Amino acid sequence: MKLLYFAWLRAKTGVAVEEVTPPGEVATVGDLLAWLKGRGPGYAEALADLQVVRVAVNQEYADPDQPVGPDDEVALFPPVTGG
Amino acid sequence: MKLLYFAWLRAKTGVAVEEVTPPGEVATVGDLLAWLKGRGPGYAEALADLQVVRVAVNQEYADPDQPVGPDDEVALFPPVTGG
Amino acid sequence: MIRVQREDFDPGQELAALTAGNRKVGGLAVFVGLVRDLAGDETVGAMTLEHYPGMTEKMLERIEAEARARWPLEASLVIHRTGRLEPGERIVLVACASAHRQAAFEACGFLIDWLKTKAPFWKLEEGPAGAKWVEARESDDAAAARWAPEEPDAAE
Amino acid sequence: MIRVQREDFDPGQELAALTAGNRKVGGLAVFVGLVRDLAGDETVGAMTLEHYPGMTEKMLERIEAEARARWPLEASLVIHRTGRLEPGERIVLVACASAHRQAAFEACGFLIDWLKTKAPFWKLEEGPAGAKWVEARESDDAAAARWAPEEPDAAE
Repeated sequence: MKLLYFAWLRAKTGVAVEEVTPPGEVATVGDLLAWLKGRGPGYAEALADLQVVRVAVNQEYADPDQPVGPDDEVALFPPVTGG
Repeated sequence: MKLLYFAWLRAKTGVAVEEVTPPGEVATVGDLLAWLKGRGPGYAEALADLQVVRVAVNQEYADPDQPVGPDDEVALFPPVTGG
Repeated sequence: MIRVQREDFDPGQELAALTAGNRKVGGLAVFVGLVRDLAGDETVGAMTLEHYPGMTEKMLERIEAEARARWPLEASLVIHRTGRLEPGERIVLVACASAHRQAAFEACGFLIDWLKTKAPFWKLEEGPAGAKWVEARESDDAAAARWAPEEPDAAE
Repeated sequence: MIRVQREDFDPGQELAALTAGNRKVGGLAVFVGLVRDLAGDETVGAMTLEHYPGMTEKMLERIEAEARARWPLEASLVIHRTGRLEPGERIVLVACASAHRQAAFEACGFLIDWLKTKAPFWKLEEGPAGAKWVEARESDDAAAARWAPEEPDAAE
């Protein structure tokens, strides 16, 4: 699974892109976020308040209950501020 | 009193600008319009439907009961269609 | 600023000049009106814009002042052309610059709506059946009415 | 058409190209977003716009398609810049051309409102206290909500 981090999620995790293989019980976006939190203090800090974290699966906005799999591109980012 | 006619009011009266001296009983915009109607068939036709005639006195939109006097510039025109 | 002129204008140049050097502008809302070749069902060859010199400028200045009283604008511009215009030609430009986009948008919409019902311009369209004065549209009155209260001296 | 680019754009040239040769366009509504030097109470030196390449274009194309489904547009254009921008520089251009001004205006407002809440861009502002990620504003969510119903797949 390919993970992308943007804006302060990238700054806090210290990661822009990574390939991960979450354990088999990680089936949804919500599971993935919970698993990522335990990967280190940067991840814990970045994901402390999920109210301000948006997730896109294969470049589509996704809810916490959306399934994720090994071939997916999952992006984590703050609420957008373009325009 | 200086009178100006625009758009189809000018076309129907055949007049763009004229100086007039209405009789003393012409005290308001409404009086003026009634008097102008009697000045010839072009005027009668132009002023047949006052719903579609706008009047400005000294370049300000005016109601029928607004007073008019010898020194005024009075313009007659259809509803505006700019923009 | 308002301008009534026969000549065409360059929107890019006008917009650049409008906000040049002003670092407080976050948004610029613009409307450009063009001559269409379809008005209702008839083909329009060209149109001639007549106006009431003096009153036109006075009304445009008042409309602009009203917009600037209602919204926090950094800059505003209204250019309206007169004379004969072919399809595709620019008729009018309205531009409003503000710190925030909502103010810019609303002021721009207000200006074009009010201009269309208050500024003394008239369009004579050249069609296949000859020249015809364009009639005022109720939809324009309705659009302007959204911005009520009206000015007390606007008797329309 | 949508474009995401680092380079500046020329609004006059873009607008001219957008309506060139189309005689059915009666109105062109445009929004240009600029970098302000005041955000809240702090002075901003410059900002850097980050985006999610791929998803950005996808969302912009979808937003544009939604606008064209809702309003009868003759042409539309969204240009959004990325990278480091100084105060006074252009960030975004949204332009909609239609036979009638109301459709052009509404579609343009819709596009910028939706873009601000759906397109994956983020602003990093350089201030006197260092660089700071701009927080999303509730007023932007409120502005976008005016255009509800939302797309079913927009989970924000």
